[in-house]
Amino acid sequence: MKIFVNDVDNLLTESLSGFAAAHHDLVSLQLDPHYLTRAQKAVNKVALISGGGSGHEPLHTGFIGHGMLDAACPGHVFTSPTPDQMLAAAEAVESGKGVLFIVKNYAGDVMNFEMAAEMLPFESATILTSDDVAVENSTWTTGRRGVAGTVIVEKCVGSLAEAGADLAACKALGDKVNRSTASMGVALSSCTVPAAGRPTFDIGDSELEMGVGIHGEPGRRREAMRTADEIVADLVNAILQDLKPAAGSEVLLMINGFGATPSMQLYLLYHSAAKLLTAHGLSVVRSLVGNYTTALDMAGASVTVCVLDEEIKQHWDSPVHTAALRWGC
Amino acid sequence: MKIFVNDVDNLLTESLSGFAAAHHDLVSLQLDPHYLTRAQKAVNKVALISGGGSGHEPLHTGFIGHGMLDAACPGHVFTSPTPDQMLAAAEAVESGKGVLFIVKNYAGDVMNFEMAAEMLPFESATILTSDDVAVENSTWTTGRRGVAGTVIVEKCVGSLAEAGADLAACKALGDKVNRSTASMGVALSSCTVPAAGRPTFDIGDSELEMGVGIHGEPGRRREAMRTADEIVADLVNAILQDLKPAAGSEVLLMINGFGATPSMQLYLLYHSAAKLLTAHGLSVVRSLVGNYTTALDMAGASVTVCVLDEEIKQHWDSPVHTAALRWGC
Amino acid sequence: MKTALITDAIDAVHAAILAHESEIESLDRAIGDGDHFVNLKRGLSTLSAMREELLPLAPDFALQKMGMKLLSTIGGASGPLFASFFMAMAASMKTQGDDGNAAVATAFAAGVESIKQRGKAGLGEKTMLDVLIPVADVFSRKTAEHAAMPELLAAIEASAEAGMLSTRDLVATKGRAAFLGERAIGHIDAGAKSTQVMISAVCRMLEQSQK
Amino acid sequence: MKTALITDAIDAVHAAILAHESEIESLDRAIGDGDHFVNLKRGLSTLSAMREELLPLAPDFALQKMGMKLLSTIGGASGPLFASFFMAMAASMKTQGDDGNAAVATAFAAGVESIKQRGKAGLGEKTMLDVLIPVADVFSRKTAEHAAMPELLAAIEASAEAGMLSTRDLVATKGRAAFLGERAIGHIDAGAKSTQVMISAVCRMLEQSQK
Ligand SMILES: Nc1ncnc2c1ncn2[C@@H]1O[C@H](COP(=O)(O)OP(=O)(O)O)[C@@H](O)[C@H]1O
Ligand SMILES: Nc1ncnc2c1ncn2[C@@H]1O[C@H](COP(=O)(O)OP(=O)(O)O)[C@@H](O)[C@H]1O
Ligand SMILES: [Mg+2]
Ligand SMILES: [Mg+2]
Ligand SMILES: [Mg+2]
Ligand SMILES: [Mg+2]
Repeated sequence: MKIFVNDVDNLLTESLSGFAAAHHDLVSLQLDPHYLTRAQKAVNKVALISGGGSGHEPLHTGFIGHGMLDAACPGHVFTSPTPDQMLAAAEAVESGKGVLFIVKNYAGDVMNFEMAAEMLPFESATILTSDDVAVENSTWTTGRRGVAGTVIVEKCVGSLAEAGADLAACKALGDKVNRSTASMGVALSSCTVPAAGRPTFDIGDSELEMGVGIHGEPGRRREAMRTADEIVADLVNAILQDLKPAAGSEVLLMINGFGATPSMQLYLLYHSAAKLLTAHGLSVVRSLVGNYTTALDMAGASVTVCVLDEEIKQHWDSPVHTAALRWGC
Repeated sequence: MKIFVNDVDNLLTESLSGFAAAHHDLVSLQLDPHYLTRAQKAVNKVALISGGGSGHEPLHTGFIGHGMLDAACPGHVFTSPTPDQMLAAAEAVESGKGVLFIVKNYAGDVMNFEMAAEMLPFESATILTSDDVAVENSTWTTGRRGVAGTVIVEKCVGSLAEAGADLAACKALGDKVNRSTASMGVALSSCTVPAAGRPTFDIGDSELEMGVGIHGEPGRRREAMRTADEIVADLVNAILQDLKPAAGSEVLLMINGFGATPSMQLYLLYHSAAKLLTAHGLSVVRSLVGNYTTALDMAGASVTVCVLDEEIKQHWDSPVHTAALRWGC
Repeated sequence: MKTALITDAIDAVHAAILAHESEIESLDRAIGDGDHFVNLKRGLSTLSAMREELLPLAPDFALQKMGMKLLSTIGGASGPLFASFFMAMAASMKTQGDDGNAAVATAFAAGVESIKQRGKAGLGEKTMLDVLIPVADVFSRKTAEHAAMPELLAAIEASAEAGMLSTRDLVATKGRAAFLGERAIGHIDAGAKSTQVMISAVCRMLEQSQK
Repeated sequence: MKTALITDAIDAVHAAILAHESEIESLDRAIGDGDHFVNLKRGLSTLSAMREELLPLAPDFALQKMGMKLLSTIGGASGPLFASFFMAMAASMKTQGDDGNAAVATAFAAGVESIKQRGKAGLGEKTMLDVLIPVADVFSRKTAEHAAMPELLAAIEASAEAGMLSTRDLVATKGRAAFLGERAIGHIDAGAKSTQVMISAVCRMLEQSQK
């Protein structure tokens, strides 16, 4: 595998420095421990902090700014950040109304954020996102993974926090959006962790990995390549079986690229998924198509459906100004 | 090569339909001949129309909207659109102040737009973009290729046209921005034209293609893989040798991904290029990092530098609302 | 000249291009962008499908209609060029007639001239013109000499072949390969190859019809 | 117990992990995300580099410092778990002392207990605990039986090996492999493997120092 790199040990820091320089009007980067905050500290609001392993950009750093996150803690590639990062970030952005962590449900992220929360000198709460229906939920496992739906949670909670709501209300909205959201992905190729230097999994020229995770974790099953409509039907059906939206529901449809899949492909998937949702009696009233929760250089995409109510819709529509999502201001 | 597709002959139409559906508030799609316009026709302004082969998304469809294009004509993958598309698009968006075509300098695009202009019942002018310094300019060839710098031309001319300027003024600004802009790209992998089904070029595991074009055309030379800083130095030096900006000049630095290169990599390149420009006594005051002029699923990126003056800066900063570029409104 | 001859020629050309898919595609991949075969196939299958609607038309009207159709079907560099060729042939036949080799040779030359105009190109620039220009010359010369049909066809085929091969050692100064400088040397131009294949297909069809 | 023994053990563990790079990496690639080796290497090289600053400290302070360092260096799932292990050992040694096998066994058991707490996991969930829990048991039992050092070390190594191998046929219910269901069967857990390698490295170092 070939990548643009000077020294693989500095890849993350150099890349974060580039990100912070390109968006210096929006974000500010601290090193050792690594975290990013808004360039201008927001006051009198719940401090929203997310983070996770790197390699999923723009998640989470690209969502720092007005109407979304106050800070993000990037870990090494595909590796949860550490509690000292979260503590330092919280110290920097807390403004009297407590800290809300938005954490994708992976053992490492959960434990590191948990330890940070235990050490935190502020009131705090945590939203665990778990929208990936590829993983059958079960009481005896750690539950589902958090994937692209996390963006919708961060957007909506960000909006409510910006409006001055308290910690409990923000946490409640985040949990609700998470429950209203389901995702499933498919990979056509593997990603390659730079420090490892070779693909995480092997996949044949006419195979796909159905239900793949955003770290290149294997999914539900390895299958033969099929048409886009057939693939999308499987993803959408799994999602609808989980969400069971009432007929006539309004939904947000998100097609998320994993990093190496061109825009033309993503809009083809959007076309296919929107047709299917409409055929199921749902009304697609909001859309998001692009690379929002990636897996380095993996080819593939995920479908996310969020069932909307007036509250979620309002918070989705409210102004946001971040590096990767901007509207209304 | 694996892609998401139903029938390769319908790939473009299905994808465009998905794009138009996802952005129905912004754009409206017509089929046979294919073209896209703003959802709401703008009046009393020069009609800005661009187009070119598909596979470079978001160029040009993603730049339709307030402050940028009035219409775009997508050709088949890597194939210039045809004059009937441009004529139909012009018919739809012309509002009394003439038509300005923005065309990347490739024989096919030039000839097709030329034939359209000859048949057009409106006053028209054409801006040919030619920012790619990988191709040595020469009077006896067709000149340089137009690549990612086209985005900057479309943004600035779009701003001026929105302000009500006339055809000649818009054309003059576009030519000036084009002259002030230089780009060069590097590929780590080939792209694959869907209808062809196999990579356009072969490239070894430790090779790169320096000066590659956005259709996977070979570039200046095939080289051994090197560090990101070394690669960027070659790109930036070629650009500066061409632009010869005065010391202290303000510049816009754009790092453009070709489609399969993750965001983390692009910001690493930004970091490297910004350092170098600063070391050359230039002041990087504007940035754009992401997939803006792609080559399907090619891995690689290009560096673009635009030397700013107050006029260009003002038009770059003015409000824009398109699917792929949005700020200020 | 009968319009059926034109539609038969299109079918022959269509079949020949399909038979040379991988060769044409890989030439355009090497020093172009890999779409020349797909572009041609799209144009030719569209023309083939127009057979019934073309047959009732006089040759010049049929050629004009085909040119317009190619213009909106092929795209790329080759689209406007092939379209211009058909439309200029139509214009020539309208004024100079379409009967006999001399009229066809005149129309062919007019077609080639319009490609030169549209592409602002000439001989030795590593394009389809390196086939078309010598073929137009031979066509006119042999016709003026009243060469017999077999000799005419053989001369045209040989000239197309030689023109196509001549592009191998050229640096391109027009079209996409012009961006490559020296790197284009050693590769035959895709448009030259496809043009030679098409001309050869028409010659063979005519040879057959002679027997 | 001397702190030098701890820093020597870290060097032994560090060397052993580096020697098993491809094995550990490919296990985490198969049913995890491929970073476990890199995570460990980052943590262990940091600890190795702390040698001079650790040596003056009493064992409990050294272990606490190492735990805090691991917590901010490794990340992922294994970071908080290994960090908890060191910090719980430190706490145990603070109250129960650090001299003799019994004290160390007690501290080790406390370390394992804190991993169970932090990871909300137990035996048979296809994690590092499938190595650590049986090793802690054997360590305590053999120490209570006043087993000779060679016998103790052999028993610990054997138990680590057996525990590591036992993960092969398990479905994972904790950690990243839990997402795989049945597909995880047939693969050894990366954390179980790395833990076995580390335990074995310490045992061998102690065996050597006996001679
Ligand atoms: N200016 C020109 N004059 C004549 N022929 C040209 C010119 N430019 C390109 N060509 C021909 O067109 C061919 C390429 O056609 P095609 O692949 O369909 O279009 P594109 O280059 O736009 O992808 C070239 O191989 C060359 O023979
Ligand atoms: N809840 C848990 N309890 C105990 N061990 C766990 C738990 N979750 C994961 N592990 C261990 O951690 C290892 C993975 O570590 P590592 O690869 O460094 O982190 P990550 O899974 O976050 O990428 C697994 O192989 C497993 O042994
Ligand atoms: Mg990890
Ligand atoms: Mg082309
Ligand atoms: Mg071509
Ligand atoms: Mg791991």
